[in-house]
Order: sequence, then structure tokens, then C-alpha cells
Amino acid sequence: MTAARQLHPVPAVALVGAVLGIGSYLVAVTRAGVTARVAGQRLGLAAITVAPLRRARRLLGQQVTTTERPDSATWVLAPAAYAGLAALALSVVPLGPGTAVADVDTGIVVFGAAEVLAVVAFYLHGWSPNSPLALAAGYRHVAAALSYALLSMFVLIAAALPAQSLGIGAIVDSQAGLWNVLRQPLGLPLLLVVALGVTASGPLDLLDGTDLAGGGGAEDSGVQRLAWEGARAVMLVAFAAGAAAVFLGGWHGPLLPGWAWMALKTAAVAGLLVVVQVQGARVSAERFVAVSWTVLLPLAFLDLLAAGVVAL
Amino acid sequence: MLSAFAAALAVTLVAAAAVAAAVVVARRRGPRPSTAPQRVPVLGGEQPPTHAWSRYHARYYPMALVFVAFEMEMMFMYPWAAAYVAEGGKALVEMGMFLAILSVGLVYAWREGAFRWQ
Amino acid sequence: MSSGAAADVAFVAFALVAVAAGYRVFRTDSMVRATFLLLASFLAVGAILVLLAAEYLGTALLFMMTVEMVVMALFMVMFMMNPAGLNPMAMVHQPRLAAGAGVAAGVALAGVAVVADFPDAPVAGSAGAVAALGAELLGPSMLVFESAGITLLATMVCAVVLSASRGRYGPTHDGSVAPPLDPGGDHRPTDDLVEPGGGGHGHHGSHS
Amino acid sequence: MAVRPTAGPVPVSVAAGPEAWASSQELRARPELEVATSPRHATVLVVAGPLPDGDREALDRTHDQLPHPRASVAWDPGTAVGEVVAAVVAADAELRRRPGEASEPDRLPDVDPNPWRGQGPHGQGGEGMMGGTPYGRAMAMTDEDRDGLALDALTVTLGPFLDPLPGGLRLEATLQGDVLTAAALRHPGLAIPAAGGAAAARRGLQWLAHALHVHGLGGHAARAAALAAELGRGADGATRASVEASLARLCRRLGRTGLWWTLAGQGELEGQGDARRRWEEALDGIAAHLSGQRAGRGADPGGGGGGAGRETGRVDPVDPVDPVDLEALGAALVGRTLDEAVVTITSLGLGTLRPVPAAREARR
Repeated sequence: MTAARQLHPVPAVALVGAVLGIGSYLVAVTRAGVTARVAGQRLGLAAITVAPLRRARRLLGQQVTTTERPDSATWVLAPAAYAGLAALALSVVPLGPGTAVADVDTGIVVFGAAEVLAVVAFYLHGWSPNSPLALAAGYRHVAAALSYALLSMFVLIAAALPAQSLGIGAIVDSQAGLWNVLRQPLGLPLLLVVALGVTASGPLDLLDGTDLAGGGGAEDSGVQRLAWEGARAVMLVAFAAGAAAVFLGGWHGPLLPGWAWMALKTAAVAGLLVVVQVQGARVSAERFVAVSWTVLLPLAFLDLLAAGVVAL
Repeated sequence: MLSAFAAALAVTLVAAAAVAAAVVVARRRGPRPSTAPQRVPVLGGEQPPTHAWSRYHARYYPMALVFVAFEMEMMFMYPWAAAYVAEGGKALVEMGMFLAILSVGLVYAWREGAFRWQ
Repeated sequence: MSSGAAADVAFVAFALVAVAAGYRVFRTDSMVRATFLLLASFLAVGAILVLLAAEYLGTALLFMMTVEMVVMALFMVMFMMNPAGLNPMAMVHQPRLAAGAGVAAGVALAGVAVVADFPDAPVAGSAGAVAALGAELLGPSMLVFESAGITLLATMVCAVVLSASRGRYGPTHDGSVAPPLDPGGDHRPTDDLVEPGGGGHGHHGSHS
Repeated sequence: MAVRPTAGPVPVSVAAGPEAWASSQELRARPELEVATSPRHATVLVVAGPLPDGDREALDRTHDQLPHPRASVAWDPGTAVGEVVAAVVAADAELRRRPGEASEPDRLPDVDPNPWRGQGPHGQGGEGMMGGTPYGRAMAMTDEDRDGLALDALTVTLGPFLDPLPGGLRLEATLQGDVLTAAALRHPGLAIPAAGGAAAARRGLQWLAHALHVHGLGGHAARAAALAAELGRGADGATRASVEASLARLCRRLGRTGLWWTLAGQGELEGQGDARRRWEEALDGIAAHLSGQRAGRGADPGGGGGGAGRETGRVDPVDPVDPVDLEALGAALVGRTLDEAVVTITSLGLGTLRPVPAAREARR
């Protein structure tokens, strides 16, 4: 099953770094563009493409303020862990035929573990500043996270059924004939809900929500803020790549080389997510928890059952 | 297999270390340290009388407990998924039973209002 | 990674991380730090399991312990006085006894590891190990598997019974009793008493 | 107007007094600025006066919370938005030229909130488990709650310059977790000018800009703010018609954001329905003011999609609107989550659509 060409750690780091770096930049540019469009502001392409860079430069030169008695170590750990987990999630996703950093046999377990470990980052992001609004925002996002984590487990297990393996490479292989998005139509929408939660954005922007004056990020400034925003974008890229591999057939596609198909599909999922992020109104944590357990989770049951019947 | 995990671990640690280093350097070598009024948590101008850290009343504690049990049960399903096609109809029945058990727990928890804010 | 030597180095490194993080759990004042240090310790143990070619067990440990530690953090912060350790405090009780017990248990387990005669049958990678585990769960260990399912269902029900403050019929401390079937009436339905033909349609449908 | 294109939008934090708060929302339409949700995210503090005397210290604290390099710009009543924007951009350019020297120093003295007592064994000021003022503050103490648990109750005052709340409004909340177990609202008081027509519609659009921002729809908020600014430039019939058409388009766009679903059932108040109904009333009211129609005040709770320009549910542009009873509102917020409280307050249009009476000081 691990017939994939194994990358050495050094090129692996370079590959993941390049994908996440370029990907998160493109995500930031797309978000700037979509936001400007929704806002009805006519900004030139040049202004939109440099907007993320200008923003980063501004934050780099800014003081990193602190609060009266923060947990400084965990405050730094939150974005670091978040970015690291994005890299972990991406590392188990094959980016081309046989080109994965670590196409391990338990790919979807590691992918899911990265996703739930991100909850630790969310918790620490809200907890560390010792600030009431950040604390409330962190806790409500953890509630949402505990709800969506189950969805992704069901959806990924369903995708693993036809592949007879938990490895993501094998799941891509199993889609040579028919993509999972058609075979398991409920899977991708549910996984996109999870993606919104894992990136704490759009309808699930409960962690840094504007209704709590920035919530967990209310006390972040300068590089601290840049790191968190960057980690969020990076996680979006990693998750989009995972969704493209598991549901959109990964590298399968005519004419173009495999990696190009993978890049296109990842970009498509990421673009869709950015549009939802900009266009989605925040839902309250209490309502999301209720809906997630009583509507989305039964849908995930259904998805798994249907996938099971189809796979036999 | 091990080299794959080693590569994944390396990638994870490098990414985390890069971000952590950037933030730590910025905190250490930033323009200036925060002063007392600057350190007051953001509340829109007023000071908080107490620290925010407290025995925080997470309103969804029954949901968190149900989640732990649910999730533990789910961990059985991963290896089951890998063996599913090979085992055929038996596995389907097995899954039906499993989902039925989970559904009973889910319906019960919902009926008792475990998913509402307490 | 060339050989077993690298694996040995990795094992020692993860073991040290696990022990050091475990030790730090008892040296911090913050419940949050203690919880996540414990998580770090578990993550290192998970990595060791992967080194031992128990790929699924290792990654599953990663997954489960993360979730459990997050939930533990919620409850630790909820119920422990001074959860952030703003005032210093001792995180340990009976430290001597605990340390003695810990060292004794560690020595005993290490002794088992040294003395026991482990089977020496190297497996080629972990190919098929996950599927084999699944086949085991569906075959010989089916009973274990299903009874674990039932046990966890019981866990879920108990957790809800013990923790939910608002039952079906209102706050538990107000009794949380079912409303009367007929408006203004005093009769409350019970499981062993269903009114024949009365207003009991739908409400207790499962009993009819 | 020397807008330096190399800088990108300048993040500003707005500290607005009750009168200026509504019009300060029009800053959200400016591509040169980015209205930050927390002062920690801002480079320039825009002080939109006049401010009540009681808010001076709060202003200074908000100012000091900005990270260096920082500057502040005063927005006096009567100054055009364009001039303020130019001043902000100029201040930002100066900060980029000389980040060290140009950055404004603190306004409040660099003194710890409480002297450290040094009683704990590590000298950090605590005593026992919960006593003292470790690191300058006391610790929250336990209180009873509805689910029978006695956990810590945090008492905080949000406002007067908290971005999600109307300018000048203070929400004194006792929180257990994210649920309010006690709440009181204070506001210096603000009458809404009885003028109908374009002026009233403009205030409504200013409310809409803020409200959309609170719900996480920053792009839509900018569009609403742009409509308000357009009305400010001229209120002839053609402008009003074009703004009304744009508002109808915006409402259709909002239908795709899931906003109505998130609002439904939130912020129920006795006799006033839920937040969604109040939003629909407000949007209908804005449309009625724009079209200059006059009809009885009423609502169409069954209507969907916030349809501006619908035939039912017009708000009378001349009738004075009920002032908000802050005391009753504070009592109604008890038992809700903090985010629902914010959604409720937002949906009421305090300070833009409805007058706010000064809180009776006798209560405190």
C-alpha cells in the first residue's frame, strides 16, 4: 500500500513549506478579492495581490502587546501548534501520484488527529491572554469543535470503505473510476462544514468573532496576530488539499499531470471555502451545537450507511 | 512506514518551530514592552475587577461527556472500515448495529436536552 | 532513516519527552498547563507505539487522548479552585507515598520488560495491520467489540443522567417530572401505567 | 488628498461618543481604512466626539491599548469624512516614516492596578488559594447558578468603546461561563432627531453597516456604509431611488448569507419578537424612508428575506420611535449568552434607529 515514492525529510519540509506558503498567500489574495467584490469596492488586481503582503509588513513592524498576566508560553504555542498541525495534515495527503510526504496506512486517522489537536490550539488561543472576551470566545469555539469533530470522523470513514484502507493514497486510488463526491454526495458538504470549523471562519467564526470584539484574537497584535492569521490560512490550504484528495479524486484527471489536477482541485475547494467565509453570517455556538448533533450527525450516519451499501 | 512518520513529524515540528520562533523573537525584540495601562484586557475602555481566569462555567458539559463516549466508540470503526469490503454483509450488519447503538445514545441525549446550554 | 539505530534514538527521545512532560504535570500551578502537559506525554507515548509498529494504536492514541484532554481541561477549569494557578499551590497530595508508589510500579514494569521472554517475530512494516485488526474485530473479537459498544452506550446514558441539569420536563432540581396528560389534571404518566385509550397517543407510543 | 498607495488600508479603531457613533460607521465604506474590531489591531485611533466626561478615562485606556507605533486622530462634529480619512492616512504615513518618535506615548500613568502585596511564598502577591490580588487583580468568586453549580462569576463592564456595542453604551454583565446571570445597561442618553426621509434612512443604513459587521459580514457592511455615505452626499430623488434599489440588492445578497436563519429565534423580547423580526422592521423602515412613503408602523413577522420595499410593514417616518427601556432590556438579557446579548442589542438599533434615554442614576 505504501508503494508511494517516499520523500526525504528535507525535501518534504521544502515541499510542504512551498505548498502552504504559496497556498496561504493565494488564499489571502482570494479573500481580499472576494471581500472587495462583496463590499462593492473596485480595487485593482495589483492592489489585491499586494494587500496580504502589506498587511503582513504592517503587522511585522507592530509591537506585540501583552496582557496583565497572560500564559505567554501557551499564547505562543497556540499559533505554532496550529501551523504545525496544518503541516501534519498536509503531510499525509498525496499531492501527486506517489508524491506524499507520508502516505501512511492510517492517513485519515492522522488527518483527523491533526484536526482535533487543533482544538487544543483553539482552547489555548482563547485561554492564554487571560481576558474575558477571549476566554468566552475560546470556550464557545471548543463547543463547536467538539461537535464537528464527529462529523469528520464519519465522513472520512465512509470515504475509506471503498478503498479498503485508511491511507489517503489508497482512497485516491479507489476514485479512479468514480469520484467520492458523486459516490457519497453527503460527504463533501459535511467535510466543508468541518473545514469552516477547523479554520474558525465564516459561519463558524466563533473564535475570533467580531461580536466579541475579536474574541480570542482581541488581545493579539503584531506578529502574534500575523502568526495566528497565517496559521488559519495554512490550515485552510491543508484541509482543502485533504478534501480534494478524499472527495475530488486527488490527482485523477485527463491531460494534465497529476500534481496539476491536485493543485486545481485544492484551489477550487479553497476558493469555495473563502467565498463561504466572506459570505456566511456567524451562527451562534449553541445553535451550531444543536444542529450539528441533531441534523448533521444523523446525515453523517446516513452517509456512512449509504457508502457501506454502495461499497459492497 | 517509520520513515514516512519521521518525515511527517519533521514537517510538523519545522512548521511549529518556525512560527513559534517568529512570535518569540517579535515578543522579545519588539519596539517596547507593554506598560500597565496597555496590559489591561480589551473591554472597551473599562478595567475588569478580577482576572478572567476562573472556574469557567462551560455550559455544554453534558455534550462534552457524551462526545467522549461517542468518540471512543468511533475509534472502533476505523479498523472496521479497512476490513469492510473483505468481510461483506457481516460487516454491514455489524455497522447497522453499531449505528443503532449510537443512535439510541444520541436520541436519548437529545431528549434530555444534553445539547442545549445548561 | 537508515536502520534500527535511528529508531532507538527516537525511542529514547520520545520516552524522555513522555517522562519529562509527565513530571512537569505535577510541577505547574495551572490546570490548563497540567492537562496539556499530560497530553504531550501521551503524544510521546503514541509516537512510541508507532515506533513499535502499532501504527493504528499509536495514531488512535493521539486522536483519543487529544479529545479526552480537551474535555478534561474543560472540567478541570470548571471545578478546581484557582484553575490558572494565579496563587501558588501544591499540585500534589501525599507526595512521598505517591513518588514511592510510582517508582515501585516503574521498577516492576521495567523488570517485566527486562525479564519477560518476548516473541521475536519481526513483521514486515505494518502492511495490512489495520485491516487485520478490523477482521479481528469482526471475527473472533466480535463479542468484545459489541459489548464495548453497549458499555459505551451505558456510559453515554449515565453521563447525561448525571450531568444534564435540564431533563425532558424541565430543571432536574424542580423534579423534572412529566406534565399531566390531561390539561389541569393531576395524573402523570409512568412507565408501568399507561391509560388505555385515554390521551396516551403518541406520547408513549413505544409502549403500546 | 494624498492617499499613499503603498501602505494598504490603515487599520483604525473608532472610539465614538453617542452622537457621533452612528455617522462613524461610514468609515467602513472607505477602502483606505480598515475598521478594526479590537484596539489591539489598530494603528490609528479615531476619536469621534463629543464624548461624555465620564468616558475620558475609558478613552485613554483604549488609546493606550493600541500597539506601537500608534497615533490618534480627533473627528470633531461637522468635519467631513474625507478629511478624517486624509488625516488618518497622513498620521499613518508619519508613523511609517518615524515609527519610534512619532508613536504616541501612553495617556494613563504606568502604574499597576493594585500594588502587589508580596504575601505568597513566591512574592507574587497572593494569599491562600483565592485571596489577595495576585498580579494586580483579585480572583473571581463563586456564585449560585440555574443549573445548580456554584462556579465563579465574572463581573465585567463592556463598553463604552467596545466595537460590537453602540458607542457610549456600557453593559455591566455578571457572567457564569458565557451566560449572563446579571446585566445592567448604562448610556448617557441620546435622542434621535425626529427628521424622516433621507436623514432617517441614512441613520438606518449606518445601523445596518454596524449590525452586519457584528454578524461577521464585513464586506456587506462596507456596502451598507457606502449607501449611507451616498445619501450623505445628496438626498435628491434620483439618489434616493438608486440607494433604495441598491438596498434591495443588498437585501437579496443577505438572503444568501444565512443571516435570517441565524437571527431567527435569537434575542426574543416580550412583545417585540425576535431579532429577525426587528431586522426586517428596520430594513422595511429604511426602505420606507427612502421612498418617502408614509404608512402605519407595523411588522410583518411572517415575511422572509428582509425584503426592503415590500408593501407591508412600513415605519412611519414622522412618528417618534419608542425609546428603549434600558432597565427592562438589561433584565431581559439575563439568562442569555453573551453573544446573544450582543445580537439582541444590535437588533434594537440603539442610538441609530431608537433613542436611548439616560439611565436613571438612582439605581446605582
